[in-house]
Amino acid sequence: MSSSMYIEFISVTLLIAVIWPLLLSIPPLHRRLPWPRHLAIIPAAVLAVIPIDVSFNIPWLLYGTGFAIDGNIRWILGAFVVIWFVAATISLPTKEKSSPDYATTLFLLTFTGSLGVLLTADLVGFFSFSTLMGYGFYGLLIQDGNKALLKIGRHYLYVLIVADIALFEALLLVAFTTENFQYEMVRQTMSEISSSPIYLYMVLIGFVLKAAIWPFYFWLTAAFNSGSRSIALLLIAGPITMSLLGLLRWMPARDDIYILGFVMQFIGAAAILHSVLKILTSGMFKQGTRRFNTAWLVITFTGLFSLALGAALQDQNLWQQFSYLIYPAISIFSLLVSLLILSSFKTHNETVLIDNTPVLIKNIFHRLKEWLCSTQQLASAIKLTSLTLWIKLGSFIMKQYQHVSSDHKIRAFVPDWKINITLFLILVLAITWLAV
Amino acid sequence: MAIQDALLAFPWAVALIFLPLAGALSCFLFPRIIRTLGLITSFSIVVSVVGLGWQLLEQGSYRHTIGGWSPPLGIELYADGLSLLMLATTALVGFAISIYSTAYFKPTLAVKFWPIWMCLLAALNALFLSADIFNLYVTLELLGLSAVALTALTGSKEAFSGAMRYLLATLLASLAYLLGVALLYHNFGSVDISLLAAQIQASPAVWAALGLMAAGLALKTALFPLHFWLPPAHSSAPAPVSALLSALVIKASFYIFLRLWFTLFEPVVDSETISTLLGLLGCAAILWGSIQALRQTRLKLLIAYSTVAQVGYLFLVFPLSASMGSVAWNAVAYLIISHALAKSAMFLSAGNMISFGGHDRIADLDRVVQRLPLTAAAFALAGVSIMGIPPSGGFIGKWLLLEAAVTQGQWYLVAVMIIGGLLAAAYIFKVIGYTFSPAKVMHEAQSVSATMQWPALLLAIGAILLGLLYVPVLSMLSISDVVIASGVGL
Amino acid sequence: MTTLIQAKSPIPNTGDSMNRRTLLLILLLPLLVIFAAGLGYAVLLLPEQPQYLPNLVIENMDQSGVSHPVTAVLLNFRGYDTLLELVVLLLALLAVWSLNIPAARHKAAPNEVLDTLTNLLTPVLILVTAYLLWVGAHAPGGAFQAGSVLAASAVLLLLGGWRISVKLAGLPLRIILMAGPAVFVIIAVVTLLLEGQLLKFPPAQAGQFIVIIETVATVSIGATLAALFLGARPTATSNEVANEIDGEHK
Amino acid sequence: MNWNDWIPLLVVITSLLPGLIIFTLAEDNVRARVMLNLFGAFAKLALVGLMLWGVYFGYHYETRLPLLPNSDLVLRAGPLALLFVTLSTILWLVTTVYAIGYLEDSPHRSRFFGFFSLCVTATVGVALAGNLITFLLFYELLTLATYPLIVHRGTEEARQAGKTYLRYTISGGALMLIGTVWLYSLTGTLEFTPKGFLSNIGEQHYPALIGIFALLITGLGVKAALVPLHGWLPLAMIAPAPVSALLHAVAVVKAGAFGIVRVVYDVFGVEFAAGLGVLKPLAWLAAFTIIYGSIRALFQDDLKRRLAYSTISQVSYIALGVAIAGPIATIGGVVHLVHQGLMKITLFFCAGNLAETLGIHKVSEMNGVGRRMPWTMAAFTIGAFGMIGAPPVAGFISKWYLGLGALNNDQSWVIFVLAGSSLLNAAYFLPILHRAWFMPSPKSWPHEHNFGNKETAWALLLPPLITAAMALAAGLLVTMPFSPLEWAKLISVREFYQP
Amino acid sequence: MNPANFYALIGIGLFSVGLLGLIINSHLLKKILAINIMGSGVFLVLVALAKRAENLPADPVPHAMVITGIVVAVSATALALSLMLRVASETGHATLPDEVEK
Repeated sequence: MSSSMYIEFISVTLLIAVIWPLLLSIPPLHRRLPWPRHLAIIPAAVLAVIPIDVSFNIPWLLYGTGFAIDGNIRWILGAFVVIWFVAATISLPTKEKSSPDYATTLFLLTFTGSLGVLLTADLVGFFSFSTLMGYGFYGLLIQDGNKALLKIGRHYLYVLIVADIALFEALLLVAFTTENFQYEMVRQTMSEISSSPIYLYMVLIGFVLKAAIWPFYFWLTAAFNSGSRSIALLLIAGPITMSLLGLLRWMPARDDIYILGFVMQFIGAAAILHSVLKILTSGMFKQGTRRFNTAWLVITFTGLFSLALGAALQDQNLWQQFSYLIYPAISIFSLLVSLLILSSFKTHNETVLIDNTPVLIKNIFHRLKEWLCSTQQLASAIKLTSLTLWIKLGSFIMKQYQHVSSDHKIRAFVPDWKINITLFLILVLAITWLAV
Repeated sequence: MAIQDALLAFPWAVALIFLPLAGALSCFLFPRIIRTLGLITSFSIVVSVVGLGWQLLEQGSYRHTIGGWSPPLGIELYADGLSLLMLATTALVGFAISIYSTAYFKPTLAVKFWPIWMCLLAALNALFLSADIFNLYVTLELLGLSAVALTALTGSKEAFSGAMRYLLATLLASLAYLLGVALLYHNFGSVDISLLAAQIQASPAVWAALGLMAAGLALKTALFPLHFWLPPAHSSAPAPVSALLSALVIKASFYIFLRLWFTLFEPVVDSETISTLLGLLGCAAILWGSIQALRQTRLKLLIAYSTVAQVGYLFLVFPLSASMGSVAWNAVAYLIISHALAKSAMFLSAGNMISFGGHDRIADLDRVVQRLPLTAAAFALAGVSIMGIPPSGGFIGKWLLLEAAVTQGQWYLVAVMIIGGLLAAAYIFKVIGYTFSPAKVMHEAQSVSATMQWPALLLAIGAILLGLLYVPVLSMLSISDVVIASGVGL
Repeated sequence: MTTLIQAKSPIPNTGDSMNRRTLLLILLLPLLVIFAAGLGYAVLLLPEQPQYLPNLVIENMDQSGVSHPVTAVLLNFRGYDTLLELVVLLLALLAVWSLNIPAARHKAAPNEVLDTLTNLLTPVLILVTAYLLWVGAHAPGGAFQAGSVLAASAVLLLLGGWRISVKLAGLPLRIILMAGPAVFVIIAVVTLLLEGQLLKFPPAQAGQFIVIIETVATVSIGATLAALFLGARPTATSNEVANEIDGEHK
Repeated sequence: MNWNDWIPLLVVITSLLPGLIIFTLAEDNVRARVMLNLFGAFAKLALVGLMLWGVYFGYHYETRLPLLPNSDLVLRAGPLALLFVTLSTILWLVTTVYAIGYLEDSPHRSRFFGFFSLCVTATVGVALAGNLITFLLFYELLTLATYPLIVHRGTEEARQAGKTYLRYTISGGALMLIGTVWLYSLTGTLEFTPKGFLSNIGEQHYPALIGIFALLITGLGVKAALVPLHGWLPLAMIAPAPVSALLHAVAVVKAGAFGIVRVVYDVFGVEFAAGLGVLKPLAWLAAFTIIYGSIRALFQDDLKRRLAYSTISQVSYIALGVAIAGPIATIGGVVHLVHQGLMKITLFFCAGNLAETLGIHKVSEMNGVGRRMPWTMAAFTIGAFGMIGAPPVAGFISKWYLGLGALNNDQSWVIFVLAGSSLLNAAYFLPILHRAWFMPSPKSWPHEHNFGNKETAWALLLPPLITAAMALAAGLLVTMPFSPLEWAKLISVREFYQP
Repeated sequence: MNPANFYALIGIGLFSVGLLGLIINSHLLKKILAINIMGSGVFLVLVALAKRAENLPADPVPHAMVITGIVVAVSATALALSLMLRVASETGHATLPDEVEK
């Protein structure tokens, strides 16, 4: 009975934990409060410390989304809360009351997003919250108008959109297969039916992009290089972690896709190799290069992750045995990285810009732009077929014949009398003749 | 119910002819109270039309043998659904025009206008009630002469030449018609339509008569290519006169054409080819008239040419009546009425715009919408009916024609009708568009009295409402005692 | 007036319009020949003269109140036409008046011959009028013939410079002009009320009715024709005409 | 003839009558005008609510008046009709409020509101039309009623725009007329019936039917702005903001799209149409329009023009959903009718606010406008994300069902169209948001009105907020009863795919 | 061929000639005259055919018609002439606007 009370209490907290920061993100509200960011995190913190598993469903929200918390989640949630708290502390907003402080709004939106991702119990909810998180984080990236960050932000945006589309398609496939979007249910059903490979690819594309897994890491390193500490922290606590989580959540449980497994493992290995080389070449954790190496550390870890995932895709049992380790691993790792970040970033104007965006990726976006511009011609080409032109032509011709009848000119529009009466005569004859 | 019986027995038809005659004479006699007399007369006409309609609905078609001499010796008045519709249209439009004219004409012109206008009304009513081809000739002449006289009323150079041309054309037409009458009479020894219908059979005289009468009436109706007289006359006449010319006068000759064709000629001649010819001419009229209208820069000319086009629609009934008799028949009746209402509304509002801005250059219609909302509304609503956009009488007429055409697979007619509708929209909205925008050069505007604005608007609204009165109108139209082969009630 | 016409007559045709004219002729003549031929053919092939209607007229002559068939048809059997045609005549006058023909200004030259002729002829013509009117009942003749003779005499007077006196130019003149149609209309209505049918003369009084109509008609026809000849509306002092004139001037 | 039989007519009259009265009102008689408008709107809303309830529980509302020989003027309130009626009624109410604020002391308001009400009347009539002829009637009325609104400004430019608009719509109407007459001469009836009334027509008429379908769809496609019949829409932007909001969210384009739904489902019957093989081309056309409109939108700097092109692309979702021809896709298309309406009208309201408050007409002038007008831009943001299809805004739901339907009818190519369109939507909406929120605002705005400490007038601010909230709710509470989606499901069960 | 038909043919000839004149003459006076000639042609046809057979009495009805017709013609001519005067005084030449030779 008391436990049930606890459960209710937790469920309520669960809801509050998500809704509360969302409310606080509205400027008029948080402007009136001291320390709004910290206030927003509190319910989540409460959740993190109370060791009770809850899960419940809200039938009228979207397609009946739900929230749940259990041991695994709590691992991540713990680290999550800590990191966000630190981030909130080190990035106190500049206090001028004149303009509403959007930094906080974005901060809280991102927070809500990632928390929601963490706590929802089904794909649709996950997708919705991850979108919120994504755009919120984009806002955080670019809000202080730093040129380099602007560019990174743009790239992150591209990644985000492409990834979301991929995930959306994946969702459609799920919906096509089953009515139920609970993680476990999806994992089971998607592992059976035939269209699953497509689903698999979609999920992989989506999350590999979002988690900046090698070779799509360029924006991550760039962000680390030119972003502030809080940015880096939130990057870890937000997008990266959540995307890894997403991979865990969305991956179907099946072990018959060797090629893909190999690919993943290869990617993982390559990532690790690449990053280790980078770190070694750039002398160990000296000042100045440290943040850079931290970025590469992250890449190493994601590499490891994909390695594991590849293995899982080949041998499900192995996965079953060790999967319980993965959550603690993630959380510990994120904490560790955060520590590195904190120690490495003295102030946040000391920035070493090493832009190593792979040329290929650059080109892709370049190509896209060019293509869009070329469609300008395409558009005008299509315009030819559209009616307007022909009508314009017609009216133009009409204008040519638009006669000017001055006030006292009748003959302009009166045909010749002689002709007309002749026509009359002809008509008489014609009708008579036809009548005969 | 003695009163009721008395009213039912009352010869409303005769009243329809003699009221305007008396009106004309009294107007001629007492110029001081001329407006009152005119208004009273035209109102009494409306009343008697109502009476006649009631009579017909109660007792079916109506005959009145004049002088007690039944045809062929005497003349007979005959009223059925069609004539009732024509009479009703005449009465309504006439009444509106009368009201309008009280405000439009200065006393000096009013003295001339009213007696002739009354004569014209008398001529119209007599024509619609007549069942005797020679008597029809006399009424035609009466009609033509009064129309010409009214056209010349503005006293401008254009008016006089327009009237002259009109007079010559109409005289020529009447003579052709009269020659036809002569031939028919000497062939069958009668001038009464129903008697002729009974005994007519194909003969050279009939063919010649058909040629002469058809061409003559086509000339009076301004069927393309014989429309040459219409634009100058209708555009140079005073506004109310143009209205009644376009709305009523040309319809009269078309009415005769309709009667003669379906009762006398169609059964005995090779009607197929002739009706096709007429249909083609109608198509040509629609296209040519519309294009010309689109080209005009003067408002009244535009409307006049639109009349030319609309006349074309009327002639489409001939090719279509072959198998879809009743439908085409209803269609043409509907077109006649709605065009009468709409076109008179248009000319009246054009008159308002002219007396408002002092000119009728379309491009300089200076924000009429704001400054003469009633008039603008009248023009627009009338335009809706002319374009044949629902809901309006024009639409129903067009719909029925289209239905007949599609059912008979006469696609060229369908195409022409649709294109005609589009062109109509083009020239009407050309005007409306300019009424919203301010003109390059400002004009000082005269005020226009409500007496001139409301008739136009009411006529236009009538044209619109007609689109919702399908059932009563057709029940009226179906009153008839002759039913010819193609199921056309006559 | 004729001088006016000559003055305004067009410039003689130039060459090109000459060609045009000939060209038109070349086109027209065959058409007209066909036209005439066709009509002639139609006329020649007319069947035997239908006898039904003439006999009908003969049979009903005794009812008609007159003894001359044409007059009977004109004023009794088809009286309605005649009524309308009187209206047409009046209408023509109205129309002509509405045109404001500039009154012919020139006075007739003091001309002995014309004056004497007028003085001699007028009474005679009036006498002839009366005779034609009377004879119309049983021989060719009648209102129109009489009326036109009367008009002729009036025209003579007008040529002689006579103008209707200002006093009579207003209402009286109008009454004379409209008397014909008016009486006809009135009688029509009366008969309608008496017999329930338009212009249905009771056979007994048919004669009288017709005589009344014809007499009045003769006068107003004569007057109308004369007025038509004059063209311009007789300048009277009656107000509406007066302000009508200055209305024209302004 | 009991009371229920008159409710549809009443619904039409509740906007017709105020409109006609408003014409006669004096220019400065603001109060009476506002009263009339609001009264009409609320009365209509009440009636519609009543009918929604009634239809939900299976009542039947139909008004029947004689119009033509054997095709009456029929107003029938089925589920589908009600969906559209409800949308237009609610948005009419909102837009009226907005227009009152927007046209504060601008000339010719009586005329404006008069024709505005006529527009709504026509739209409601289109929605309630129970047969093709009635539909045609109100469809044309709509054309005529919108024209004065487009040329309202009375400038030469406006006149030209109106001209173009008429050229397209009148020709479209004419084509529809032919199609209708032809259909009538074949079948002798025009009554909208579930699963269509053509199934028993002989094989020999199939070519004719294809022709008829082409005619009707072309006629409707003009208003639904299917490429290449879309030319009028961007030009019509000259009209005042409330008008373009109404035109693009509800009245004109939706009338066209709605007509397409009607023709496919209630005239031809979807199976029959699919059998004729006319749906595939329609689907392709719609898909092409979706992509083309988005691409054109990319290159517009004028905000309203960009929105217009976005409309061109978005409205075709409806046609697409219909053309995919499955229960689910249909739900997607039909529900998009509502969702797009809500989102697009929000966007136009915001655009209007920017123009009215700051004189901003171009995207390039929008730098930092988010800081000046946060609430407006918040609403705009929601609308924009909805267009992109980001959850949980309504657009996500429509895309979801469209994609799902496509999968169900194994027409996977549609998925790529949707993806591409989302991509492009993002490509032309996100830059706007970026400018608005993250770019530094200029020293001074092009033409700023001062509304005290408020960011703009309430009458201007509330409508977009309300519609934005609706758009959000429609996405979040999608499984609630009476939510657009649920209603669309009801439609597809009751009208289209009834057992 | 009996006189009746002969006169009728003459009438038709008059009608045609009148028509010709109406077409080719541009002076209004001539046009009006042409119309009158056509009119007399028609009247001639009407009257002549009224007594086609010798043995029978003439048919009075056409005569009545002709009288009516004549009166109408007279009125029309009067109106036409005065209109012509006005046209001449207004435009300076007694022709239709489209037939002014120059």
